[in-house]
Amino acid sequence: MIRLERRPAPSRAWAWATPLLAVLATMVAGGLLFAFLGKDPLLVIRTIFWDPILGEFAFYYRGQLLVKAGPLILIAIGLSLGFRAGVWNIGAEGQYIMGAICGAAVGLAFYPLDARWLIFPMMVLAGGLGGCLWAMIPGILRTRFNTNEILVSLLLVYVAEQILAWMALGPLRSPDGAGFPGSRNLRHYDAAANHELIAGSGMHWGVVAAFIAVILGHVLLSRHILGFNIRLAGASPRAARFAGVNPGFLVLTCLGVSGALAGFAGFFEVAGPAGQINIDFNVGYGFTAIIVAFLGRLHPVGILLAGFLMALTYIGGEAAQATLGVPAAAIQAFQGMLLFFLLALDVTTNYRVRIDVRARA
Amino acid sequence: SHGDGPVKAGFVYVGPIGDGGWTYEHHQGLLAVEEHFGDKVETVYQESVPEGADAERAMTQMALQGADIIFTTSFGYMDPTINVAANFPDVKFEHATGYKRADNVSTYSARFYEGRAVQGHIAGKMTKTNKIGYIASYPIPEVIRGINSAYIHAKKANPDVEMSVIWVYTWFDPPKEADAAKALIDNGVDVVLQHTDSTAPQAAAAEAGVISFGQASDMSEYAPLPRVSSIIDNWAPYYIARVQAVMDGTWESVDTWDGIGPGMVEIGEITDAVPADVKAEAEALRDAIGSGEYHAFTGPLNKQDGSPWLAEGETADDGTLVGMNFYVEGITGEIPN
Amino acid sequence: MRRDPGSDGAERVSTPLLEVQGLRKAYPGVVANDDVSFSARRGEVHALLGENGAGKSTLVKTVYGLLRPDDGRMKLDGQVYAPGSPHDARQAGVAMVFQHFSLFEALDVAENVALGMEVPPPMRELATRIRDVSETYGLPLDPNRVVGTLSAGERQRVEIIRCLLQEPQVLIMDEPTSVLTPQEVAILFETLKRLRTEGKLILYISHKLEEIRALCDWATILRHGKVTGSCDPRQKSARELAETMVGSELALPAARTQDPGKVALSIAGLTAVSGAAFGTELKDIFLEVRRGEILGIGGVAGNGQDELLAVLSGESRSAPDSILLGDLPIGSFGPNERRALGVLAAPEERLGHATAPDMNLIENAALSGRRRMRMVSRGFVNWGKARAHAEHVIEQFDVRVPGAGSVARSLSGGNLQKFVIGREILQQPDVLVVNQPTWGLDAAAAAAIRQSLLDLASQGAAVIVISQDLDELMEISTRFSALNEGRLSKPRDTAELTLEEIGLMLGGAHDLEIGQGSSRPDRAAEPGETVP
Amino acid sequence: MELGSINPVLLISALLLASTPILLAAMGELVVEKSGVLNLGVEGMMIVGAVAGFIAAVESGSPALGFLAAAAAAAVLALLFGVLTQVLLSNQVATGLGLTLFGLGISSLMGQGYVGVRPPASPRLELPVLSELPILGPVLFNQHALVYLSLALVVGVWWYLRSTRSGLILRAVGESHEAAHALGYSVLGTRLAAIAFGGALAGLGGACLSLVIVPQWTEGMTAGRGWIALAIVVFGSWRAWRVLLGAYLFGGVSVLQLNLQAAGIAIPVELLSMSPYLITILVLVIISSDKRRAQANAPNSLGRTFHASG
Ligand SMILES: Nc1ncnc2c1ncn2[C@@H]1O[C@H](COP(=O)(O)OP(=O)(O)OP(=O)(O)O)[C@@H](O)[C@H]1O
Ligand SMILES: Nc1ncnc2c1ncn2[C@@H]1O[C@H](COP(=O)(O)OP(=O)(O)OP(=O)(O)O)[C@@H](O)[C@H]1O
Ligand SMILES: [Mg+2]
Ligand SMILES: [Mg+2]
Repeated sequence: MIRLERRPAPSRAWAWATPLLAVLATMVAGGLLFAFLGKDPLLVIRTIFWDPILGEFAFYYRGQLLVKAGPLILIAIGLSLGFRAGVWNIGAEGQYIMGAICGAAVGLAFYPLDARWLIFPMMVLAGGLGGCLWAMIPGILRTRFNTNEILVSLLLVYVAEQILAWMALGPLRSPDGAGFPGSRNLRHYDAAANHELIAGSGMHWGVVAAFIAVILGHVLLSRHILGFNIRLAGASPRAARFAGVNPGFLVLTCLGVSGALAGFAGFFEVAGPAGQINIDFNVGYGFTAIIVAFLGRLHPVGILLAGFLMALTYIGGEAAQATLGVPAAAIQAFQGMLLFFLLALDVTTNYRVRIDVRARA
Repeated sequence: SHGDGPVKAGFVYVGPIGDGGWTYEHHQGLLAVEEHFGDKVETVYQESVPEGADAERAMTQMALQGADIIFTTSFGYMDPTINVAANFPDVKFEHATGYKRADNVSTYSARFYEGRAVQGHIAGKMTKTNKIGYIASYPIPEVIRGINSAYIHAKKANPDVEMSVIWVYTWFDPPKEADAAKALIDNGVDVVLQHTDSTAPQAAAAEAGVISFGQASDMSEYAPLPRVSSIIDNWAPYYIARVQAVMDGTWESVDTWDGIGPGMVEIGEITDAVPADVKAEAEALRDAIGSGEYHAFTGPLNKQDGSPWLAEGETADDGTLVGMNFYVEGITGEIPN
Repeated sequence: MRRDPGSDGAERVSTPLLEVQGLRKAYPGVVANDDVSFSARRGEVHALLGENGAGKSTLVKTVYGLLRPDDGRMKLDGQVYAPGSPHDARQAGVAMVFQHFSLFEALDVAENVALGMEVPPPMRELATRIRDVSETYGLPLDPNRVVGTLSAGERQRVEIIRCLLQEPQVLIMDEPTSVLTPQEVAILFETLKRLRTEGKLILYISHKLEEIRALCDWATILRHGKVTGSCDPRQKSARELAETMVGSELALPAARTQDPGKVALSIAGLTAVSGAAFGTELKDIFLEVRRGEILGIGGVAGNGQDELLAVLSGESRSAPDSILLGDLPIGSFGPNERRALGVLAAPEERLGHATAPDMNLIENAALSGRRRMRMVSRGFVNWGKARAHAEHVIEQFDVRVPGAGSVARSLSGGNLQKFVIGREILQQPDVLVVNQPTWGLDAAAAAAIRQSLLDLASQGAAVIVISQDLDELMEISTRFSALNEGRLSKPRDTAELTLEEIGLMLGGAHDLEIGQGSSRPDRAAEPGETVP
Repeated sequence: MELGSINPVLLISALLLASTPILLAAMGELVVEKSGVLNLGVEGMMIVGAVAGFIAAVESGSPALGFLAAAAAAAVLALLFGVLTQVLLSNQVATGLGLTLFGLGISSLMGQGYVGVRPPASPRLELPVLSELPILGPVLFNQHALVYLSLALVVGVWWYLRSTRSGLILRAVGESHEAAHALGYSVLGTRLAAIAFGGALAGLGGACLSLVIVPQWTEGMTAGRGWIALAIVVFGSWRAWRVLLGAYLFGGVSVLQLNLQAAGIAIPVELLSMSPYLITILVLVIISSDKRRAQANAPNSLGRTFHASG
């Protein structure tokens, strides 16, 4: 019989070891899945985990890793603050969309004015504000009416998607687009474009923002009183209230900050890699970031690593699709497995696993 | 001409190859290319590629790995295609349904509205309630063209006809499409046309005993009823021709907008559920359009607000059709925006 | 060496009903029961004594089938008894009232009772039986009331009725009286004595030694998981008993202090609704506490203690001038503003309210000390200062713990409580409010904490002690008020009061009311005034 | 066309069917949450049910077998969640999200050969006598068996939770797992059973889409209905009847907005498409603003991890 014994304090060694073990276990289980699909498992695993970093075309993929990981990390850092405090923002996807819409709208309003020093910063602010305000809706509903923020933030994703479609077809539709949906391409409008900072590096302002978010998140959680309050509220809401933490303030802060970060991510994406507002602009970064946040154990440095790991499975997964014909669905299942293994192995951090040889008394 | 080894053709799909509609038909094109050229080609594809940055990466990846020609099969891939093409001047790009071209980027699209004319005619003749329904995806010119074309020809066939349009704001959400079909039917519609990609409306029509048309692919599993005919996207001849051009070294940047004539749009078999005379009329209409002797948008036609659009005998120019953003006279309701 | 079993004409059976032999149960890092043996007969009330963590609860949980022993055997009525689960135990005639209630607040009384029975009758019949049995034993209960709306005494009644309906041979009670008024305790004792005459065995755990002396026929004493002796508690003084448990001499708190000084904090006409689902509303509270005095607030759990503490600590806010600190209105201030002004508090719930269980003692020191100990500057926490504060508390208050880096939940109840009280006292409060400072603590730890409160008062601070332990309040408080259904009685000098009077101030025994709560007219009267 | 062209009887009939998948999944989740477990993987379980049911029905030719397979497959997936959260004590929110991701992936893998295939028709069940009532009869009492089943399940779940001992134990476990454990009830067993049941119903809901409503298999065809089911449970404040009401309200608004369009009512389409979500949020707000009432029925241990030491 297997028994779990709670450790007096979480084990640091296991906390570091489990992600590695989880990746290994996923490789094994995923390998079996790929073998079952008739692919060479070693080749697939190599294509996913090795080629993007050190393979023939790594010069291109490395930059793409940044492009992909940037928004994931930026959003996940914001979400992790809330998750730590017990505030469940599941609707980052919607905030990402609203950030993109607001940021792009500000930029397009100035078209074709050439004043980057004014326009670009305003767009960044508008993006963050758009995401922030969208996230404040569940926040205010929770603090005012005690409405469950998981559900409201989630339902608002669907609303945001409708607004996105409406914007792409209506107010923001490019006048030069012959009636086709989609806004002007911001990458073709220099004052508003979020260009690569070094050509071919994949590095753009969104990635820079992600790195800054990691550092600020780390400082906030480990040194700042607000970070302490966040951890306290998540660990023990009643103790937090006793400590003088205002729960409503915290709900609004966490939702506001995570919404703003998601909004920034949306804006940097729309002005950079994506280029335009379109019906299918959003590709699920807001949802994937939730997984990244948990993979990274809600720790800023962990999230940084998890963001790159997730980006790797996307980029490598696409490569495996294109070169080896592995179905997209198999990659998705593979990512699901990764999360499961991490969650399953996580138990070793807080519990000692004992195997009882002794028969039942 | 192309050097040694097989030509490598890449396909970037917006949906899963199993969507039964749009992407499915493009993938049929890929299979036709493979079958036609055998080991003279090598094909790669990537499915469910989101528009935007991910599409650029998919294309770049194919180009890096030596693709000679890349078909990008969604309107939303337009800017990514142009961007990537600029980085790979030696690779040929083919973008479906867009309007931006470059030296190494061709565009191609199909005149689906020609097929809609045939469907509209059958619908007008077949309806007993004089109400036909149209499940529309997004208010974009292509969809509006289809609605107008179908309505014009239904009205010609049956002056009493009325048309209800439901905008579902999705290309592909089977349950929602099914609900939309049911809502139309519950409102007295007995012919359902669709410009969305799933077969869900067919099933709803089958159950309610009204008729419907296949969209994008033949949907023949619903024949003879409710599906009485269909519009089929047939990309195979075009794909074969373009790959051949790469092999021959004759590839040039072109803008192709083909309809029934060249076979890019096919009218699926009209079943016996349609009376013989109606079937004959429909086939005649199809052939007239195919041969070019009749244009689906021929005057006299007014816009919805009553302002004149085409005079007697005048036909619409491609420029207007490409950007069509108005209903013709007689259609009720507004185009959302 | 054994004595006669229960008096009062109980049947005398020579073989023991329950025999425990060589029982052993280890938890990671601690052997909770080590070779425990004892036996108990029908018709006796058998006490299990021991300081915190001695292993009493572990032992009775094993008897109840909730824990599987690592080693050892049990016999019930001469038969081998090895319950695999509480179901087996109940079937064998063993019933238990838990240290922490095992009730479901959102369910009604009948449902709660049904859950404790093996083969409950249909609900309607069960309701009738609950009424019948509860009347018979003088513990009236309304089967349709939702448990969350019941007082602590009534809840305990639910647990007892649940056991009685099973007609058990062995009834286990783990610290049952800590939440009862003296009158309720008297009724409980009547019930237990009656069960004794019916030939049942009662295993009884309590830290209140006077009670044990009044009720129990025999006591088995545990220390560090081992049986260290047994005796007839009626033959020993409470002090002797305590010393047997602790294994050393007990230092009793010094006498209380000088005359009280100026009014430090006052509340006038405060009414506050509770935020919790089954909370109690505070009604028209008047209160004054002076420098140098300890104001004792007695009352049975669930009568507004948590709410009163929240109002004082700043967790619940009220109109600014409803609470005055000297002349300063502070009713609208939050916890940190009050702390800055010297008003500190220590809530009842040590884990999860006073401290965050999964945080270490340094973080828990910052939890309440951030403001007064100046641990935060420009928004950043100075963890060095927090650590220093934590270490100071650990040293001054003899908190036994490997280091300040240990997480709160790894501390024993007594040590954690010492940390919590020490954390506040070392911030040099002007007013300190504590709720249940010694709840569940053994005699030695309790004495240490009471002493520190007395010391604080003698240094001129005003101290409010909210407690359900009346002996404790009698011992340390200068004046006494009773909290009953959210109302606070007029304070009286403790020296003039008897336990009997206090009991009446607390609303007497809740029996007369048949589960109908506040609709009873005499409950509405100011309890203090019902004292003749 | 006019509002008058919307036939209310037909509308009700349409909403009955359209709401059934959400209702089924929500009833399952209701039981799961009543046992104190928050499983956010409803979407994943629904889609796996949809594909498994479809495959089984196509292969066997029997819709009934399809429904069984759907329930079984989704229950197995749910048990994966159960083992992770109950045995390995993982975070329920994260695991539920992972389950959705995994379910979406694995379902499209399973369904690869089944796109465009037409499943065997699931017959309608005509209720004798009732279906002969004028006007209403043929419409309301001639529905798919699953519609009646879902209604029977509402009654069943309501009765089970209210009146059976096992239902009482389940509620007790959800209310306070410590206390239930102390009384000797198996928290783990109860919760695993509830999770499996919830999975089975979510699977049935998925199969209702792929075998009855659509009917065909396409990837991602549940399109967010699992999430709506979750919202409906909170919306219904954990009561079977109110969950029924919530599911029919959401289904009703969704169907009504399409009918309004079909009838040509001049309300902007964007607004109509958002309306089901906006109305759900609005009602959520109204329901939860009465704090005490909303809390009273919420399982007290919801989402909390339980570990029995010793
Ligand atoms: N679930 C558990 N896991 C680990 N250790 C435990 C557990 N339960 C109890 N212990 C430890 O076992 C020992 C005995 O605990 P037990 O609860 O039996 O003491 P007790 O005599 O009832 O104390 P108290 O008077 O405080 O109720 C203590 O050291 C306690 O910390
Ligand atoms: N230095 C700070 N930087 C950022 N946020 C802070 C800082 N200090 C407090 N807060 C936040 O502001 C809110 C107000 O808390 P503060 O510690 O100032 O308590 P207070 O105003 O004195 O009293 P109360 O306990 O009612 O709020 C808290 O919720 C806390 O999270
Ligand atoms: Mg104990
Ligand atoms: Mg304040």
